[in-house]
Amino acid sequence: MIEVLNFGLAALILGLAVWTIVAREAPAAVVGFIVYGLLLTLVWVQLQGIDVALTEAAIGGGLTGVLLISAAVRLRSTESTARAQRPSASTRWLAAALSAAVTAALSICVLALPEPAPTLAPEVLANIAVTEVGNPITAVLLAFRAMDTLLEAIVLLFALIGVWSLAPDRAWGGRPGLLQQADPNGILAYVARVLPPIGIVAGIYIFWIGADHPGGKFQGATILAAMWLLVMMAGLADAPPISRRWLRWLLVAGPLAFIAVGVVGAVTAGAFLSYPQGYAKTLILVIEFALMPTLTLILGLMLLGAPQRGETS
Amino acid sequence: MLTTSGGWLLLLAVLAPFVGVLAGLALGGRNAQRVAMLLLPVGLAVAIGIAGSLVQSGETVVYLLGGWAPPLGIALRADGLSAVMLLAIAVVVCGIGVYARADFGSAAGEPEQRASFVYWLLLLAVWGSLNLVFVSGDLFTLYVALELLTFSGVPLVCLDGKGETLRAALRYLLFALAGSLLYLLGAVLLYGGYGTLDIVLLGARVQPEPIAWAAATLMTVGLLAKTALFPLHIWLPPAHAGAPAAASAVLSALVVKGSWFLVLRLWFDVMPGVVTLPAAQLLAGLGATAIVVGSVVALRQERLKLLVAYSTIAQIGYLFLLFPLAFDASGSMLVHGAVLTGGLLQAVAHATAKAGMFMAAGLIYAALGHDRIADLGGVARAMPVTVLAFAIAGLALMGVVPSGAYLAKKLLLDAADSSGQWWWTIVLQGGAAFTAGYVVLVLTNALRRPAAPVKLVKRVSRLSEYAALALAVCSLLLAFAALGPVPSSFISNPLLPKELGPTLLVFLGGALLALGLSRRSLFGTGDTDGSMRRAAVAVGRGFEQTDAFLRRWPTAGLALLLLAAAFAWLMLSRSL
Amino acid sequence: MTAGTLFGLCAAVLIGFGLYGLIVNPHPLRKILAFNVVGSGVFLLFGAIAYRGAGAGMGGDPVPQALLITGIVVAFSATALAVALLLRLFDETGSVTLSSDPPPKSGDDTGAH
Amino acid sequence: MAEFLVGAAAFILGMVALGLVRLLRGPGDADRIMSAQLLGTGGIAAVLLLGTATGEAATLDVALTLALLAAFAAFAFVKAKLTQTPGESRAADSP
Amino acid sequence: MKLFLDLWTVVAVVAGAFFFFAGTVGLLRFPDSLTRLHALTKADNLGLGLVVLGLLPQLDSVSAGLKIVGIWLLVLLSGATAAQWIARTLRQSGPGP
Repeated sequence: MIEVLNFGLAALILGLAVWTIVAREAPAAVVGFIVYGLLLTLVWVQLQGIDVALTEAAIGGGLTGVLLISAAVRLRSTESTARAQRPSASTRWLAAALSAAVTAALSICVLALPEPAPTLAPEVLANIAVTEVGNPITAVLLAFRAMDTLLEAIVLLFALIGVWSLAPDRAWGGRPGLLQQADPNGILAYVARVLPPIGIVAGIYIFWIGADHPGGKFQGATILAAMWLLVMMAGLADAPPISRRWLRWLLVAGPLAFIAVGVVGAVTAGAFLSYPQGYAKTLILVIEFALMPTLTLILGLMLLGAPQRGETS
Repeated sequence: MLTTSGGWLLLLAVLAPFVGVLAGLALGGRNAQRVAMLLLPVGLAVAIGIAGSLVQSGETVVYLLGGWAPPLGIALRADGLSAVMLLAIAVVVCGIGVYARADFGSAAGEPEQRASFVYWLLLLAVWGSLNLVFVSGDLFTLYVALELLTFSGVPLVCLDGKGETLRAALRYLLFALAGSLLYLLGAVLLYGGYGTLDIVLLGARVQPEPIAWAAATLMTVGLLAKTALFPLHIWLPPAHAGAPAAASAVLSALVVKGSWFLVLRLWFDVMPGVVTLPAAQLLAGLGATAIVVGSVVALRQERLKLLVAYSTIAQIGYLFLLFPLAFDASGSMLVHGAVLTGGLLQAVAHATAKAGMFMAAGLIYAALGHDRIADLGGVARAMPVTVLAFAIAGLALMGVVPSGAYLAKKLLLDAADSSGQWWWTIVLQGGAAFTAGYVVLVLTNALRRPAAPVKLVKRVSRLSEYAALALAVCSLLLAFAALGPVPSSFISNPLLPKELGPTLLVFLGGALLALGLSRRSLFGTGDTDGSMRRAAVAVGRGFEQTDAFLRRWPTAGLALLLLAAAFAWLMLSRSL
Repeated sequence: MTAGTLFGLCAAVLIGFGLYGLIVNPHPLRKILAFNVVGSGVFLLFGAIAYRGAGAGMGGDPVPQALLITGIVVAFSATALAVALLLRLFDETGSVTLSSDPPPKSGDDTGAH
Repeated sequence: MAEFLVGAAAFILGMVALGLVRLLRGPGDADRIMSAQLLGTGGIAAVLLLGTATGEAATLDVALTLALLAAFAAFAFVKAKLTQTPGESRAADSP
Repeated sequence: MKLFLDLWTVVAVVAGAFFFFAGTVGLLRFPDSLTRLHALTKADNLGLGLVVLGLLPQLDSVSAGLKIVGIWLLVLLSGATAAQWIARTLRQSGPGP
């Protein structure tokens, strides 16, 4: 039965990928992509990666989908021009042939993967006790390869700086995104009042269990960011101007705290981002706790886009 | 494998610029510039410290993050390659930082300005990301580093917010992202095959077999796309020419070196036994084509910044000539040695000279209010220091004694002779003439007496002019810095007949090329073109059209996949 | 066929589809979508490799699974930056074409999928 | 029991996947959204069934995240459509 | 008791699956968007609700039960939002094809 399910999932995913590529209109393609993300989440469940499934559900289909769908709706008028620039049939055939060759080569590699598969699972198991956390993914993300997680937070920040740098000069320091018309009696305002309390509880819950079970700061922060955006999109609150001091400090607080904990480790335990015995879990929680608001803020602001209007408008 | 005594310096080299970005963002306004200025000497000192530590111990500097050894943990490592690049990049960043004060400095009490505020953050971001590329010992961390580099490079392209530069930035971003994904795909395959992402461990485990070939192919072409090696240079000219000069210098001198360095790492350290000599010949062949096409199209440009941008394509080509020459005697294995030293020297020479050249071009643009090459007359008299900087940078790129490029060329020529690959001798010698071509073109125009006295629309900063000059001089005198590992007999008096002769020949060749190919004929007698000149112009136009064709998106995408197929075939063919 | 092999092969096909779209689709937004398809293919391959590495009482190799989370986040940042750039280009010029040549006349809707 | 639950998940997925024909055929955005909506609900049901079948409690959190973010995506789409100018939106929606 | 609970699960899940089937048929076969919407919102919410009801006895903790009921309520809420909007735009643009 599981095989039937997996085959069906694989077929559906491939079909939706084709749709995403060839659909005539961008919004239709994006809707396909959102569904595709949802099915990928199921695949991650089947591949025993619950942590990845959570991330995919939150980011892959959720935030990415929202980002793309609003862009697709806004750019609708540009589509006919683009369609007219489609490359010639010979180019398309050549591209198809070469892409197929890549697929064939990769398939050979997949079938040639060594048996038994090399794995670091035993190493993780042997060392997880030192990190004092129960979830092996968290142990990898915040102990064995903590540097990657620090860099990931910095990647997000750089991308946000990049997004902001696209502001028109006059709007620098102002509020990102378009001004949202509030419709206090509309269905949107209603949802934006009901959903966030539930979402905030859920987000903090997912964050909190992350140390010992699948979940964690990232998935939690995504949910919180989505709720924040919801409130802003309904016009119940406005986006903060990017020149605000508190905002800037909150943006860097997470990575700075991360680095500070790392330095503490360097002084007390002999290496940057190592943890003194008996304090590992505490320090890991400190890092996660500090990153949570920063990540929420960055993800939310990234979706809002570059500053568009002055502080007062 | 344990953390060595100077290991913490590696961490500092990465974290200091990143903390600088964080601090600059939080403190806001003019403080971003202050933080950057503060960090320039710190970063330089760290780079010197790493080099010192390496020389002292004679062994790779290592830092185990969190105390976890690979394969579970991540190690930072610096060998000679990393140390040289760290140091060179630090010097160039310092030069650019000093230069950029005039363009992006803000006065006290001024409100935060978008372009200048962001510029300083991005400069630090590029620096930290590059340092991470140089010292990271883990393929996934390197992927993150590459993306950091892309995300900090792209906004530099469109700092002015104009439509054309935004378009260039988008092209750059999309193409670079495709490149990173191919790189990541290769890394994923390697993990699937060998169970680690650590460079040293992989180097010991990788075997010539399908997974390794596929990984080598995908990672190589992905990185080539990010390096903008011909014919994957789709994004480079508009991006580098459109950006403000202080940003172009960063992009052209620094950013492309990151992905180039990773190709080097990959071929020499991760899979020296997997890649094959024919594949290396293809890589260098692309480099040689890049030299010819980049230089010819550079000669055809009307605007100085575009000329310098196209010359960057040629310079990137040079950086790939070392690969076939660095194989061992049996031609089966890439080895560290004199050729690699040569390639590294070339990279350092280009980084310094290119930054100097872009800075000089930017100053000329700022002072004249335009950068049309044909209207540069009189500029040499009006801004002698700037034109001198341009000239010295040009000489250094041509490989005149005692420049770094000269020494590099010498090392590569020796290898070409001893391995019997005579065709690379021709490319190496001929390439210099092409470089001479566009230097001569610009200088003749700059030295020409103008019809009317030049009017400068803006006084440029003295400090900026000297920063450009300093970097150019660095490049010209680089050979002396390399005297440690290379015997001093390699450097001779540039005025001896045996050196002067080739130099003059190169100049002569360059002058002929400039004479034949430039868009406007060099001495202003356009209506009396001979048949030679007409033929040359037709050739030049042909190159331009080829370039325009190759830089269309579908062509570039197909080229990417075709190259992948070619590399895969050339790696596979040995075992068939 | 095990789930690892099945989804590994599925990933290979997804990467092929995505690359085709990346080359052929002229609209930048569609290129961004195609980039995401390629990206998810790469991630799925990594996930299949992680699944094959199950052991020591874990359903999959936790190292690649952790890296996947980082990878998905990085891909999201890239998408966000690209979309912001695209929208700004549209605001500035009213068109989103990537070629520097003047765009051909619009309204020509030839060619279905 | 587990086998039955997995079978039910496969059946539900298969059913809602058929609904994707509306995604392909449209004709309007409304129909596409409806088919996505159906698949979303079916997907959540499948995750719940699979999670219960394997006894992995954390799988339920995946369904929770999906439900929250699906609501958010639907909301954002509605918002994006509503902020369009009416003329544009009519032209786009009516086939 | 165990048998009775298992039976309850089977019956409820099968009923839920049937509603998903009905929703799909409605979406594919009904003539215009408004009727399709009508069929859909009923079917998928009822389907999920029945699946949730059926799964309740199989869960090993009360909190898990509360969680999946909460998930159902969330889906109801988002379904209602989208349905409201779809109905409004459909009414604006006149009856579908």
